[in-house]
Amino acid sequence: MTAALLFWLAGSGLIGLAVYGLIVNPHPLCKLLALNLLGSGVFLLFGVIARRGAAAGLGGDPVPQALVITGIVVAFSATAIAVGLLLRLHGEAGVASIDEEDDAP
Amino acid sequence: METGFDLALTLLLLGVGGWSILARNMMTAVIIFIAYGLLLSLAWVRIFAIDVSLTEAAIGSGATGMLMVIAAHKVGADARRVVHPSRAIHVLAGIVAALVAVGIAALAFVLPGEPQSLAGPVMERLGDSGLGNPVAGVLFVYRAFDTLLEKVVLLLALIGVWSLARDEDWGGIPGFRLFRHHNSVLTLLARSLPPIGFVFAIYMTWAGADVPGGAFQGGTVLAAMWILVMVAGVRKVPRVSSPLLRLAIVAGPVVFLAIGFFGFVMPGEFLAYPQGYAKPLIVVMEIALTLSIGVILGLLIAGPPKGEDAA
Amino acid sequence: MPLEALPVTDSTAGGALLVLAIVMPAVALVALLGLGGRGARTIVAAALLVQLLVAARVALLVAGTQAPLVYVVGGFHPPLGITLRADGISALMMVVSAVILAAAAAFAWKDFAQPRGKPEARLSLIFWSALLAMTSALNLLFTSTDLFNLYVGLELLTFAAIPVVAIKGGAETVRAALRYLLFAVFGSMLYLLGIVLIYGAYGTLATAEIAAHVTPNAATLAAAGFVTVGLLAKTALFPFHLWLPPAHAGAPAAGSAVLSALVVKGSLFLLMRLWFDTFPTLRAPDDMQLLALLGALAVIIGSITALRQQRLKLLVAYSTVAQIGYMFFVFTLVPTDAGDVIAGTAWTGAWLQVVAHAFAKAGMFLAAGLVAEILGHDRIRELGGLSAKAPLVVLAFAISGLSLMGLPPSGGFSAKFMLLVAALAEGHWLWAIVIIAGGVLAGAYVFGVLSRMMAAPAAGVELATVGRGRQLIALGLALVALLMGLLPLSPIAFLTIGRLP
Amino acid sequence: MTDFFTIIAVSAGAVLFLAGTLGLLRFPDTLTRLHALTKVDNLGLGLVVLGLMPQLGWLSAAKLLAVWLLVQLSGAIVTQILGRSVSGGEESR
Repeated sequence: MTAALLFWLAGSGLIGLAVYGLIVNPHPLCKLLALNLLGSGVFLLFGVIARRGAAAGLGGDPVPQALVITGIVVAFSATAIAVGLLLRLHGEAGVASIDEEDDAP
Repeated sequence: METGFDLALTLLLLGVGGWSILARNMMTAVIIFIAYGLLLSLAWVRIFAIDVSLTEAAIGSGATGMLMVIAAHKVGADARRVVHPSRAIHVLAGIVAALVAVGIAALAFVLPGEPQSLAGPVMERLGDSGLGNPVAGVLFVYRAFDTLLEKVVLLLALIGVWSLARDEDWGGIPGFRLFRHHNSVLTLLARSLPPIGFVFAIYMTWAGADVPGGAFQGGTVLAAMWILVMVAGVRKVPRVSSPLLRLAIVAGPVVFLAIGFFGFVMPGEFLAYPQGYAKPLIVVMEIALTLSIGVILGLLIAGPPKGEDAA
Repeated sequence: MPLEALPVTDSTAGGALLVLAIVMPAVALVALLGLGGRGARTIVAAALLVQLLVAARVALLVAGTQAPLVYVVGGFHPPLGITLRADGISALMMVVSAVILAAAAAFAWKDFAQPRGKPEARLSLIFWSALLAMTSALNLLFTSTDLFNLYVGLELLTFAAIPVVAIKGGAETVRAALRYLLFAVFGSMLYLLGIVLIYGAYGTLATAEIAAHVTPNAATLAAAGFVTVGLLAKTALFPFHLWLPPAHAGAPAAGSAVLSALVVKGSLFLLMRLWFDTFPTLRAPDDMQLLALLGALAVIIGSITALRQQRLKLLVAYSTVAQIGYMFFVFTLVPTDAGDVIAGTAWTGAWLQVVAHAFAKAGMFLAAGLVAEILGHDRIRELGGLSAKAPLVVLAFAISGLSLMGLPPSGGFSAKFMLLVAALAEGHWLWAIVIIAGGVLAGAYVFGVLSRMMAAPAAGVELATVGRGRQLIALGLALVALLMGLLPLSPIAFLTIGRLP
Repeated sequence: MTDFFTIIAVSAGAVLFLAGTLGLLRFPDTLTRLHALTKVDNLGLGLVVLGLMPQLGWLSAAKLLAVWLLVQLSGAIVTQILGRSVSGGEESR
């Protein structure tokens, strides 16, 4: 089960890297990339849980594996909407930035 | 030997993942992210999740990567124009990130020693459905409700992207044309590859009932073929209001819902399959879903409809 | 070691209604997309009517049998399958959301019409699709008992809310929508991380099974923490509130109404469900004090920021930030050994606050939308002349404001009074002071706006006329919040039907 | 005997991949990098596929061969497009 432990560490490290990226990268596209990295780290942890549950002649528990597939699709949907918003914002404002701006006239 | 490989893969994943976070140039970051996705799908193979590996390669790396390349191409230069945080914030972020990573890593050692698993119960009743792939069993039999709702999520993502069209452009042609590329070699590829891709997509869907694969992986291949054809300009891009396009979008969800409701009639539960008909119904459903997923993915990547004459 | 199995719960009579509540809006959504704008509003009207009937039937059945409705989807019992279950609070929220969605749809009826004889309009398709998806997602969140299924529901709700925020276009709203989305995705990833840990520890995602076996070990506590922070980000509790005001203020009025009244309650409902029904034994008083503290800060900071706003819609949105704060007192005021009168009072008070705020805020946002339409802007300094031109709008705003302030008789008063009684009875002086202070601050911003509305119009200002029907809808919602004040100030038994003891 | 063949062929393929990657990293401009990458990697993949084929049944072997052919096709075309866009060829913009 060393593979499982190693990939658990990989998943944890990826989540940490994503958190770092979310904090220090101000551009929304960078944040989106970091969120995707965060998601992939979480999915990988779920995969390790599945691997730990190998039984009944299977290499892994199929339930978490199936859930990860659904999760990947949902994450992709979020990315698609975010990229759409990003490009529209770039078109409207000339620069895609989500920094606080004074809304008051 | 195998541990060495896993260790190398772990380090590579962390290194490449970190690189994509730290890269100064946005296009570089995105391209590294795609490579990261491919490495990740290798890791999924190593933990015996072939279905996930295929999905990660197709959606997580491929389709997501394509979206991000488009975004980086358009807004890549913005990075220099936004305010970057100070050095102190970087140090603080590093500390927070390290704490999070170590904390989650430590949880590996406090999870209950005896692993929990539903593998047994899944296999026990998988025979009833006639499916051979337990992951397909979870997705289309036990938790079909999740999968049905996930299709609604996908439709909504399309609504979300389309909502960003300008009113005057509505009903027009999705933005494929913006990256149209006239090139004789590309045209050759766009004429020769799609038949192979189409057969392959159907095969992946069909085989998904018994071995790794399924509607999503097949749908992604279909989407790739469609995008290729559109970008090469071999076929006309349909308008978003085209009835045929709309039919393709809703075909999968309609079949899924219809089969779900038929469950009320026979055998009496929503999303239950009549005895002995589970596998044929699921295959029919998956083929319809492959078409819809392919079209929706293609449209999501193409972006909202653009004006008639903006070339 | 596999967990010992719980006794199997089968579908109850009428359980199929729960599936219908979730799936029928999806059917309507597919029809809307497939038919390309033909008969869009007819489809929506039919779907929302069905929704009202289904929700009413569910509530009557729950009240009649004094037991929850259950539906085992596909006949596959947990842990393999997904079970839907409607107890008292689910039924209540289903009815509330069906009513408010229907009212919002009626309000938006003309604005989002499909122009006759023209090709499908963007506004119409997008708005109605999003509204239908919201209906489906809310019902899913109110009834599902599977943590991953609930994750899909959360995402569905977010993806339905984003187009409503962004529908007007323009840099401001698109930026607000993007921020909202990034926050929401971050929140769902944390939620998912929590679920991963829970599955690792218990091998199931069914809330009842988890509740039966939950132990306060490190993995479970970490999971509960991740899930909570994720949901707080989606609920916009302080300090995660910054995305909310521009997003809610940027949407069209009917959209703002459902976003503020219902969408933030989706993740809040889940949070309450988890802490009270899924891991009740993990509720350490100190941790819960932290949630209450964040709630208190939300009340104070949200209200003060609302006071300083110069635009009406932003003021109303900041008021949402503050009003959400009150709901978090429930986490400390209902002690672990629930069942006594005080706990029942706090529990009822919290749900009254959820419902009264839903109606009052929906009414207020619709009124604010009408104000913007009449004046052509929503600058608070220049609201003069409204009371003469559109007294019904001002009345709707005032009555909604009454409930937000917590003045009697109103649902907001009953809610805050019951929370206050519970706080005093349990010796939580600080929270009692915050509850009162929040009311005073709400009074300040509501009366500030009202006095401007009563002022004489500035010279040369042209006021547009708005239809009486829409004014009555805003007023109707506000009146519901007002009439809730007639409920007796004692625990309501319906809210405890089907809850674990 | 087949094992021996597999080891030799796959190792040779791996060495070629290594060389191609080195070329990608070390060569000065896009055209020379493409030159290094395509030629060597196509051959490298071919050797790996060739080495693995005797280990498998005919159906799997055919699938491997199909993978190689598809990579040939797409690689050739992508290289073409990249090359043209770099050298400012006939149809690129």
